[in-house]
Parts: sequence; structure tokens; C-alpha cells
Amino acid sequence: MERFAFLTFDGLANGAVYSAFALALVLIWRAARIVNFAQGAMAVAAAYAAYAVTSATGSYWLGFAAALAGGMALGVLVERGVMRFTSHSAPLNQVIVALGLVLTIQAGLGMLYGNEFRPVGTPFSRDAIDVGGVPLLSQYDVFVFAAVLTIVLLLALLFTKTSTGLRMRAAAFAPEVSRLLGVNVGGMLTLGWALAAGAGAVAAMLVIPTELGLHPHAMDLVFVTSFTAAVIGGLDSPPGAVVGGLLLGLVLSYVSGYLGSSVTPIAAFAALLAVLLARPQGLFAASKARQA
Amino acid sequence: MILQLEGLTAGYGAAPVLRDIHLEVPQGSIVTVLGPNGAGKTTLLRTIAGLLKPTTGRILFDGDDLRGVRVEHLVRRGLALVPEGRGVITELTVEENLRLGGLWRKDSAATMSEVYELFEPLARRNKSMGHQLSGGERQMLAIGRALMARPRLLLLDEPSLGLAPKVTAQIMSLLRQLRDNDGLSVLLVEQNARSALSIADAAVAMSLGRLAETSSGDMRAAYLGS
Amino acid sequence: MELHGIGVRFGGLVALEDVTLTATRGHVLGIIGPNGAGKTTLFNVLCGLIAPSSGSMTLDGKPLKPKPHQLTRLGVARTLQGVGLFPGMTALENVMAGATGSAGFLSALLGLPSSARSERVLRESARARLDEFGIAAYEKAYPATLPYAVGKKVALARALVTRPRYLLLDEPAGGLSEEEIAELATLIRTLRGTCTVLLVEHHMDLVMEVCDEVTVLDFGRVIASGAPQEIRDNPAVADAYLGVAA
Amino acid sequence: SSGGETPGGAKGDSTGVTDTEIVVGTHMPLTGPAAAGYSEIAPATKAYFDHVNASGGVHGRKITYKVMDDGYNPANTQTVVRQLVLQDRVFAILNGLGTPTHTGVLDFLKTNKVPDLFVASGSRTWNQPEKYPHTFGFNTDYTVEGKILGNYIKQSLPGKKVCFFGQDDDFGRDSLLGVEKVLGATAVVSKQKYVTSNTDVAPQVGAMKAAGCEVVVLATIPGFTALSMGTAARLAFKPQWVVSNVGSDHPTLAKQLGNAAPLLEGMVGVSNLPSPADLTDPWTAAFKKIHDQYNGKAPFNGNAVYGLSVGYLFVQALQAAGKDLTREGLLAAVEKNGFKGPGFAPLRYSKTNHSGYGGHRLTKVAAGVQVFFGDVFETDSADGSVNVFGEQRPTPPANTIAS
Amino acid sequence: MRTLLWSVAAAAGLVAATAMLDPFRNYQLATIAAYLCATAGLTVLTGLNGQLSLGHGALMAIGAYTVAFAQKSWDSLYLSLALAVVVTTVAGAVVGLAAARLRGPYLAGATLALAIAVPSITITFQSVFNSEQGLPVFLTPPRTLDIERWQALVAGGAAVLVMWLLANLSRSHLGRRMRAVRDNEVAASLTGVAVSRTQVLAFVISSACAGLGGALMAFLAQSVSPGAFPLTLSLFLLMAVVIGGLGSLAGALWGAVLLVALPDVIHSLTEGMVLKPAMASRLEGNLPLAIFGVTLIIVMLAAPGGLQGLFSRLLKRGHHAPNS
Ligand SMILES: Nc1ncnc2c1ncn2[C@@H]1O[C@H](COP(=O)(O)OP(=O)(O)OP(=O)(O)O)[C@@H](O)[C@H]1O
Ligand SMILES: Nc1ncnc2c1ncn2[C@@H]1O[C@H](COP(=O)(O)OP(=O)(O)OP(=O)(O)O)[C@@H](O)[C@H]1O
Ligand SMILES: [Mg+2]
Ligand SMILES: [Mg+2]
Repeated sequence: MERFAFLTFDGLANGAVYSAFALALVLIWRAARIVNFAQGAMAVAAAYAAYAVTSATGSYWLGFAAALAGGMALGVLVERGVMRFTSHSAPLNQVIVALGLVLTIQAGLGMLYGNEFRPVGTPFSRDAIDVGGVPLLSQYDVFVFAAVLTIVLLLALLFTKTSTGLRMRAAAFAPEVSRLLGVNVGGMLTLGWALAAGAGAVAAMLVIPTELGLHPHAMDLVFVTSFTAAVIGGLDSPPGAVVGGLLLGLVLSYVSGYLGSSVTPIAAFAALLAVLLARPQGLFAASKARQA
Repeated sequence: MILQLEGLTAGYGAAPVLRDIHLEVPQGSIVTVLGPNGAGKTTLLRTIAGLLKPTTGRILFDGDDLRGVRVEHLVRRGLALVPEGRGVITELTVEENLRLGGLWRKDSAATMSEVYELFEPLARRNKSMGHQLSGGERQMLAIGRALMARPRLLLLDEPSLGLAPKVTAQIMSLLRQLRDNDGLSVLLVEQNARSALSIADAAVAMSLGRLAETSSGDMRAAYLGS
Repeated sequence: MELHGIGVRFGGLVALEDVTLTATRGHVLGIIGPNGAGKTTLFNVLCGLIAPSSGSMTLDGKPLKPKPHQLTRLGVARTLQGVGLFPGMTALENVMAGATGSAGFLSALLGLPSSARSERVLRESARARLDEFGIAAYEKAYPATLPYAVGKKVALARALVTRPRYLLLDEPAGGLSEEEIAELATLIRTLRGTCTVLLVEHHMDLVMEVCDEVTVLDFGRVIASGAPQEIRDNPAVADAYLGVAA
Repeated sequence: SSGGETPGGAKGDSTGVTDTEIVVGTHMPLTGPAAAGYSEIAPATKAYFDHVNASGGVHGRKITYKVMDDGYNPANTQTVVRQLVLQDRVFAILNGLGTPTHTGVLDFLKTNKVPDLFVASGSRTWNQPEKYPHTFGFNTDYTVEGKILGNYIKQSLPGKKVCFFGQDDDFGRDSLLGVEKVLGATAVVSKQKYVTSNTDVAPQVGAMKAAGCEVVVLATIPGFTALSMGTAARLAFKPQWVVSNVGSDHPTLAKQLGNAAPLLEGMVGVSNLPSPADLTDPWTAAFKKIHDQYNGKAPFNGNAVYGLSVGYLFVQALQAAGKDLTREGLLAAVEKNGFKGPGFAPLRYSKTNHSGYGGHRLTKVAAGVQVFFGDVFETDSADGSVNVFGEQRPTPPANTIAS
Repeated sequence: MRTLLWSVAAAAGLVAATAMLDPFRNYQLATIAAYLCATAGLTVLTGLNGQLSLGHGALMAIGAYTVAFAQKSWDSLYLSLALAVVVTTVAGAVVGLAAARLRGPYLAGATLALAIAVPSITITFQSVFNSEQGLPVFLTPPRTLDIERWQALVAGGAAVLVMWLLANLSRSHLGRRMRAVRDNEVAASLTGVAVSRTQVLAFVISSACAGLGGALMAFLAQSVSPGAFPLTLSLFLLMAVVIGGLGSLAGALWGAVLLVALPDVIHSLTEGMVLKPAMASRLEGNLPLAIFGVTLIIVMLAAPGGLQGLFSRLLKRGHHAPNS
């Protein structure tokens, strides 16, 4: 029982960071209808900016701000510099460009910072609070939960309550019609990329301290897990990303704890398949489109 | 003149689809364009709306040359297009589609209830996703959305497509009413020549990318054989 | 073809309720009604795209539990409201897609002469159809570049290459000029006798001209049915559908 | 592949050798997730060769070292090794890195009779003289290492509850085998495994804590050493860490842990090569000089010392093979052995043994510095006992080039 | 008939080419051929049928391991390759059944998870698959041929066969059905196409090709290990078919060539540079990767239809020039 409780809290803590990054993936999907395979690499680049600032100033929060700003700037750069010029009628082209960006960014970071791991600090203690012999969540985990919650709320506000959110979605779904309706489609795309990249950067800041450390490939595995989480939840749904992330975190923790850590990818696949076979558009899918 | 086309030529590739088009739409009038399939009517409206760049010629809206004006700025200047084949954003709800049509307008709530009054199926289904709607409901939504902008010049590409006769008649009388009361100008492309001509102040025939202007009386004779 | 007590619900919305109708062999049955009355939904039920919540259907006297892809085998073909072409194929290929080739998997994989032969036959008959509709010039064009009405004709040609015994037409006249509608009427009339046609259409002249019977739907219910002339004069129909201008 | 005649006239295959040059190649992960750490080795070896070349080379021949990036992907290794052998016509493959990567090219290298020297991994696969006569290991193998760690626990931490946490492949398996050979199969109360694709080690660390472990043997790569220690600290679990050579390089770990580096205090490790931190060691000092001159700003850590040591040994082997350099001659020279150098334990090369070093010395982190303590131990990977190896290393030769 | 002529010509070209090339080039040719099997299959699945797969590397792994096991028990290469195709066909049918329910990014997610899961099976069941270290593939090369030339002939022959079959397929009514399903599922089903069955069929065909490609990889490497089939392999396959030109099998060929040739070209480009050691250790490995990434981006921006699209556009322009 103690083991179960322990694994549950471990799973929730991990799940929260997956949720954070899954939210960034959901955001870009809603804003541009693409699965941004470069999101992980872009977020790592932002985390390096944070690393540079924190090393120079000694302040975690200045670094955090730098990651946010750097991430958003990179998002704008990628959209204005590259994505804007890819063919929108062929969605796979955008995927390939994103993969090209991954290679370029990772190689660039490798050239700038080398391949070794860099430590990334946390603003709060990661020591688990011990309750009755079971180590529960740490202050840092609580911070992560709060951050994820904040992002979800902001996203919900943006998309349901503001006209900018409506414009962003319209621009993503039907660029030409949106322009006819007076929506600045280019601007919306840029904004979407900036926000998504900013969210991704924040997620990276949350995730990387719980992983091996800062490294050009630091987000590779996180990307895969978070993408899986986002798909489980339904790519269109921010709450889905959170639920998907937590669910996946729990499954992986239990499987790792009871069956062995090598089984986790198989478990992730099984969990994903189980959800998708029951709900092909994820747990929080919107209503099914009418066919004819 | 709210709209003047001077020597407009445009197309998709090497061969032009529109050839040397001259056309004027006076303020507060309804001009209808008739013509066989593939004549270039849709292309004409898309070019005016800025979706297609003319190779030569000028488009004057309110006397201003539209060259270099971005598509997304036209609707605020008062020019709205209802595209052929509806262009409803199917992943948004009916209400979101309508809201999008008049986002920047202060009076959009009032306009929305007018649209709902006009197209009462839309009111019933205001929370439905666009992709759930029937063909005719989508067409109503596309027209209603354009009305949300309260345009001064409305470009309509086959608005009667898929609509019940009663609704078509309603729309035609609405256009007439808006022209008379609000000074709306309309450039109307229709296959349903009868209803189009019933409200048109002027009519032009288009074939193979060229216009042949005639009086609407002649057109009526030509198209309706009466 | 008979339908008994068909009902369809989408959440709280009643799209069809207790719809019963019979399509007499070789007749043209018009189905009209206001927008959102449930006409397309009715077709969707007939094609197996939507499972009705109540009711039953028969085809040629046998109970019909349709699966969309098996319809052509049963001799049923349908056009979609709108255009519904395959955007990645030329007009000719679109029409060919309607026909089922006779060659099997292996002969296709190995490129046997039988496969090539059946392809050639298909291509010729598809071409003949396009020619018949006077749109052979668009053979190599992709749907996005086709004028709306040409696209509709291609879709009709695609439905006809299977030589159906039942043809469901969902607004075939949309976007067509008066002249083309007249041609369409001629076409439908030539089908009469060999093929049972269900016609959903808002163009009343066409409906009046070609239909043997007409059924009117409103809010998912049959509010009238009978000969075209009766329907036109039915005040309920005029009120719900035709309006004053008709 | 076709052999050539040496200029001197001796029979043999001298592919890749001219009067003025010897071309050797290697495969390493320079990019990708595995590049951390490992990518520092080849530049260090290259630096050593630059140093040798600057002093005239070996028998007048300069060494050209072609480093190919395989990203730790065995499929890439296949291609780049073929490119080295078939296209670039290298004389030998030196220090190819990684068990899964290098395993795949053994047969190819055998078919082409290419000397495959000093493979960079502690797998026992390299020691199969009958099956792979051209292949020689370098690292102390994981079982030997496990036995030496077990021996330390047996002698210095008797009666403590011992747990094992290892990588889920031959590294972890062989290491556990060694530990159990010494401590007995039932002595390890909790055996946990990880895979590199899953960075959440809390379940395993939690299980070891729950099992009441006092000593934890880690057969982990550096990233997972740091991760395990960090996770344990979060869970208020403070066992004695006893860590394999692969995962116990203090500078690497300290850098990765950053502010948490004090967690390393007291960690016991093993090493066979001098500590990069201990500049009083004559080999370290000599290597540092070369490193500073030829390897610029790269960090001088365990990987650098490793790479320099490989270079030193290879040059020793070339010297021993004589002026008329052939592949056959080189292999014979390595089998003849007698090499002494920076390593504490002996190299075990002989006609019947192609494994590398046969032992280790224990290290401990005290006051932030990793220092050696106790004797050098030596053993085999079978059931032989763990012995003290008393022989002293020589001091580096002049110019740090063997003659 | 045309496809048969092409294939015979390609086979003849192959025999002639292998005789002229040196062993390393033959090995590269063989690698291209192995990739080509996989990319051609992926072109059918993604290009023709519109299903996205990020898991083809996993299917290749299944083929590769089958060959390793088969060769251990009977050492008859062709039989082993055939068995690999059979096994991956079955695997593809199972995956395809699930895939047929999924669309767009959801299918991408599922296949991505598959790409990660399959290699980890080798670790979980290490007594069978021997973990990361993998298994050797026993081969008895013919005495009369250089081993690399033999490899090129076998792999090349297999690739020609695959291309011939797939070319027939895509020109037949089956290919048209696949495209119909890709373009509009409802319209496809109304024209008599069984949508799910067609999707499963495409997945099965594509898997069989990927399995053969993987089997050939095992045959070339004489070993199999999970590390050779990482997620990046699946992503690179997708990249290859898109960069090559998704619409046609010729694109699959360009893609396969690119996968092998581009790293090689970049390597020789960067090898020539003389750098300071401090720079060198940072740039080594990373610089080629960066160039690779930038090349991908540039090709995608300059040729949205891939290389094949670019070529056919140029060709068309060439044809038109004299007339106009
Ligand atoms: N995107 C495009 N690319 C190339 N050619 C096009 C494109 N769109 C339309 N065309 C061609 O331009 C010509 C005019 O088409 P357009 O759609 O403007 O005709 P239309 O008059 O609106 O016809 P309809 O009444 O049938 O809608 C046609 O020959 C058509 O094939
Ligand atoms: N999948 C669905 N989900 C929710 N509502 C639906 C769905 N399909 C149809 N409806 C609704 O059911 C009603 C009937 O739709 P249907 O498409 O059958 O109308 P129709 O008679 O064909 O109208 P039109 O003449 O405009 O084409 C409409 O109000 C429509 O919005
Ligand atoms: Mg038109
Ligand atoms: Mg309808």
C-alpha cells in the first residue's frame, strides 16, 4: 500500500510536467493546426538562454523570464522566418520543416554549449515531504501543479473569452475565409507560435530539472511522452492535455514500479491504443464531424 | 461609384481567366453578373476581394485604388464577400462564425439578433458546430456572417445555392430593402437568373472572361425569354 | 425501395421522425422541404452513413441494412450535396473511381494484361460519360480548378458509371444554369424506367418537370406527398417551403 | 580487401600505411543523446597523436585519426566503419565506442582482417580470441569491476544491507554478476534496473529505500548516477554509494549536479587511470600538458585522461610492431603485450586473452575531491580471487611518448 | 507492361553498376536499396492512402529480427527474407486494423508510440532478443562474389521487385481506391470502396515493404540491435519520402538516395575544413547535422512537392519551351 501511494505521487509529479509540455503542443495545434515536432528543441534553446542568464546573474527568476522571452522570440522567428513560407496545402511539409529545425537547433546548441549536461536549479526544494513514512509531493511539485493550472486557465480564458482566441482558431482552420472576415491571419499565426513557444519554454524550465539536466536533446523523450499525453487527452483540448499527462504519468510510474522500467514504452503504447480505440480523437474529443 | 473596374485582367496561370474587364457599380445599386459555367464570375469576385492579384488593370473602391491593400483590411472599409461554396468555418459554432463576421463592430449584438431573426434555423442551432449544419443552413450562415460586418458593398457568389425557394425570396427582398434603406451596393453572381434579375438595377453577361454590358431588360429577355 | 417509420436524432435534435415512404420502381421521387428538414439525413440513412434510431428499410423486397461501400453492389448510387469529388485526382480519374474494375488483387499487383485491359475499358467508358456531358475538355483538370457546375457534372458522371438501378441525387441542379438544368431534366427523364431516382432539389421547376411523385419533409416529418401538381397547390407546402414568391 | 607490400619488404598487409603516414579510424557518438561525455574522448586521443606527430611521429610516420560520428546508432556504425575500412582504407580501427554499436561490426572487421584495437566498453565480448582474433578490449571489464566493488563491500562494509541498481543490459548484468561472485548470490537484497529511455528512477530508488538498503552499488552511466543520487536525496535516502568506473568520474558528475554536487561526498568508485584532479600524479601532469597544448578549452576530466591513455597505448603498440608496420605485426605486438603506462592494473593481452585492463583502484570523494585509496586490485572475470596488484607504474617517459 | 520493361532495365543497370563500383559504393547502393523498400512502402501508405506513419522503423525492426532468428535456424537467405515479409505482413495487419480507426495526428501519435515500444520489447525480453547488444545474423556469402557486391545485388534485386509491384499497384484500380480514400472517405465509400479494408490493405502492403527493408538492413549489417531502429529512423523515412516527393514512387527513390548520399556528401564537405581543435570538437558531428537540417528546410521551402515535384516541373517547362 505504501508502495502504491509512493508510486501514485511519483506518477502525479511526473505527469504534471508532461501536462505542462502537452499544453504547449495543444496550443500550437489549436493556433496553427500543426504538431510542432520542433517544440522540444525550441524549448531547449530557450532553457539554454535561461541557463546563460542564471549563470551570469545567479537569479533563477531572471533566467525564467529569459526563457519565456527567448522562447517567444524564437517562436516568432520560426513562424516569420520559416513556417510562413511552407506550403499550407501539404501539412506534412510543415512536419518535415519542423524536423529540419530540430536537427538545426540541436546541432547549433551542441556547437555553442557542447554536449555535456548542465545542471538546472529549481526555485523551490525538491525534497519530498514525508508523511507517515511515505514521501509525498515536494514544494517544487506543488509549484509545477500551480504553473500548469495557471497555463490551463490562461488558455481557457484566451480561447473562450477573448476575441483574439476566436480569431486565432479561425485563422488556423480557414486562413482564406478568415482574411475575408478581416482577421489578420499572419499576425494570429505569429501570435500563436509565440504563445506556444513561450508555453513550451516554461514547460522545459519545469521539466528539465527533473530529468538528466540541460542538454541539446534534453526534451527528446519529454516530447514523445508529452505528445502521447496530448493525443490521449485530445489534441484540441487543454484540459485533455492535463488529464492525459497525469494519466500517463500514473501509468508509467505504476508500470515502472511494478513491472520494470523497460516496460514503460510498451505500457505507453498500450495506454494510448486503449484510449484511441475507444475514442479515436482522444478523451476530450469534440463532437464527431458530420460526414455528408 | 462605389466600385470601378478598369481594364482588369487576372488568372491562375499563363492564360488569363479575366480579360480586360470594365465594370462600374453605382452606390446603392444591385448589379448582377450572369454567365455560363467557367465564364470567370467567381474569379471576378475573388479578384475584387483581393484573393487574386490582377495582372493588369485597376480596382477602385470608393475611388481608392485597392492595389496593395491587404485582404483583411477590406472588410472594415465596407467590402464583404460571400464565397462560392459557403466558406463556413466548420470547426467553429454558428455563433462563433457570426461573431467573427463583426468582431470590431460595437453594434454586433444587435446585428446578430437581426440575422437570427432573418434566418431562424440559425437561431435554433446557434451552439452547433458548423460541420453539423445542413447545406442550406451553411449558406444562410455564410450570408448572415457577411451581413454582420454591415458592408457597404456586398459581393455575393451564388447566394441561392442550396436554399429553399422561400429563403431565396427572403434574401432577395432583404437585399432590395438594404439597398433602399441603407444604400447597400451589391455585386451579385447568380445562376438563378430569374430571382437575380428581379432585383437587379443593372446586369452584365460574362462569357470566356469578358463582359458584355446590357440593360437588365435585355438580359431579362435573353435569360427568361419573356 | 421502402422506408418504414424512420427516426433519427442528433442529441436533442429530431432530424427525422417516423418517415415512411415508397419509391416505385422506375419512377422519379422528389423529396423537397425547407433547409434543415432532414432530406440529406434521409439519404444518409439510406446509405448507411447514419444508423436510424427507429424504423426499417427494404430494397427490392429484401430488408436493407446498408453499409455505404456495399451500395454500389446493390445497384445504388448517390451524389453528394455540394461537389464531393476527390481533390487529388483528375476529373477522369474521379469518374473512373466510381466504377469497379474486374481485375483482382494479384493481377493488379503483377500488372497482368487482364488488369491493364480492365483499366482501359474503365477509362473509355469514363471518357464517354464526360463527353456525353460536354465536359471532356476538363478531363485532366483537378477539382479545385473546375467551375462549380462542371464539378457537379463530374460527380454525376461518377455516380452513373456504375449503371445504378437506384440513384439518389442530392441537389444536382445547384449552381447550374437554366440551360444546364434543362439538360439535366432530359437526362433524368431518360433514366426513368430503368432506374429509380430519388431527387432532393430546391429548384422547383426541375422537380415539377421530372418527378412522378413528390414527398415534402418539414422538421423531419412528412407533411405531404403526392403528384407534383398537388404538392404545388398544397397550402401547407407553400407556407413552409415555397413562400410567397413561388 | 587486398594487402600491400611494406616498403621494407616484409610480408603482410600494410593497408593504410605509407612511409610518412598511418591512417586509423574510430566511431564515436559525437552527436545525439549519448554524445554527452563520450564525445570528449576522440578529441583527447587526437590531441595525443598531434603531440606525437609534432615530435616526428612513430618511425617517421604521422598518425592520422579519422573520427566518425555514429550517434550511438548501430546502423550508422555499420556505415561509417565500412567507410573507414573500404573507402578511407584505414590501417586499424581504434577505440570504437559502445557495446551495441561495436558488436555489429565485429564480423565485418574480421572478414576484412582489420585490427580492432582497444574497444571502448567493458563488455566481455571483445575477449574472444578464437572467434574474433583481431579484436582487443581496453576497459576493465564489468565483471572484474563488479568483483572489485563487491570485494570492497565485503571487507569495508561487512554486514550492511547491499542493493544493486544497474543499466538493463550487459553492463548492469555483468556488473551484478561480479558483485554476486564475491558477495554470494543472496547477499544483494534488492536488484533494480533502469533503461536510458526512462529518466524517472524514483520507483527503483524508492524500492531500495523501502528495502532498507545501506549500500547501493551503481552500474550506471554518469547521467543516471547523478539522477539516482538526486532522487535518493529527495526521498531522504542516504546509502553508501559504490559506483562502477563508467559512472563515477567526479568532475563529470559534479558538473551535472551543479549545486547538488555535495551529494557526491563519500561516494566510492573505481578507476584504473589516474585522476584528472590529481596533478601530483606524474601521468596526469604529463597528460595535462599535452591536453592544454592540443585540446584547447575542452574540459580536462576522466574522459580526456581516458582518450589520452588510449593514444599512449596505441603508440606503444605501434612502436612495438616495429618499422615494417603490418596489420599482422601490430596484432602480434599487442598479443606479446608487456605494455606499461598510465593504468594502475596490468593489461592482460596475450594469445589467449584479448581483454583489456584487469583491475582497478578504489576512489573516494572527500571534501569535494576524488582521491584514490588502498591497493590496486586485480582479478579475472571468472571465479578467481580478487588480489592486490603490487607492481608500481613507471613514470612517464620523456615527452610522454613510449619508445 | 511499361513497368515490366522499366524493371528489367533497372535490373540490368543494377548488375552493370555493381560490377563497376568499389565495395564501399556497392554497400551504399545496397543500403539505398534497403531504404528504398521501406520508403516505397511508406509512399504507398502516406502518399497514396493518406495515412501517416511514424512507426515504420519499428516494422523494419520486426523484419530484421525475423531474419536474424530465421538465419540462426536454417541459413537460407531468400527463405529468411520471405519469412520476414510474411511476419511483418501479419504485424502490419494487426497495426493496420487499429490504424484504420485513427486519423491525422492521432494516427501519428499511435505509430510514434509504436516506434518507441518495439525496441523496448528487446530489452524486456532480453533472453530472447539479447537486449541492446542484439543478435548476429549468420550469412554464408557466395565464394565467387565480393560480399558487398553480393549484398548490392540481393538488396537491389529486392528493391526492383518491390518497385515493380508497387508501380503496378498504384496504376491499378487498387491505387485509385487508395487515393479515393485519402481524398474523401465518404465519397469513396459511396463509390463502393471499403474504406477500412483499403486502409488496412495499404498498411499491410506498406508493412511488408518495410519488413523487407528491415530484413535487408539486417542482411547488410550482419547483425540486428534495437539501437539501429530508433524513432529517428522512422522520422527519417518520413522525411525521405516527403523530400523525395510524396506523390510518386520516384520520390521514394530520391528519398532513399538522399538518406544515404546526403550525410556522405556533407561529411566530405566538412572533412576538408581545417579547424582549431577547440572549434573542431564542437563542430565535429554537429556541423554536418546542422547542414543536414538546413538542407531539409531549404528543399521544403524551395520545392514543396519534393524533388520529384521539382524535376517534373522543370521537365514540363522544358517540354513547353519549344512550342511557345
Ligand atoms: N484555382 C484555379 N486554378 C486554375 N484554374 C482555375 C482555378 N479556379 C478556376 N479556374 C479556371 O478558371 C475558369 C473560370 O472559373 P470560375 O470558377 O471563375 O467560373 P465561374 O464563372 O464562376 O463558373 P461557375 O458558374 O460554374 O461557378 C475556369 O476555366 C476554371 O477552370
Ligand atoms: N451529424 C449531425 N449532428 C448534428 N446535427 C445534424 C447532423 N446532421 C444533420 N444535422 C441536423 O439535422 C437537420 C437536418 O439536416 P439535413 O442535412 O438532413 O437537412 P436537409 O434537409 O438536407 O437541408 P438542406 O436543404 O439545407 O440541405 C439540420 O438541422 C442539421 O443541422
Ligand atoms: Mg463560380
Ligand atoms: Mg441537404
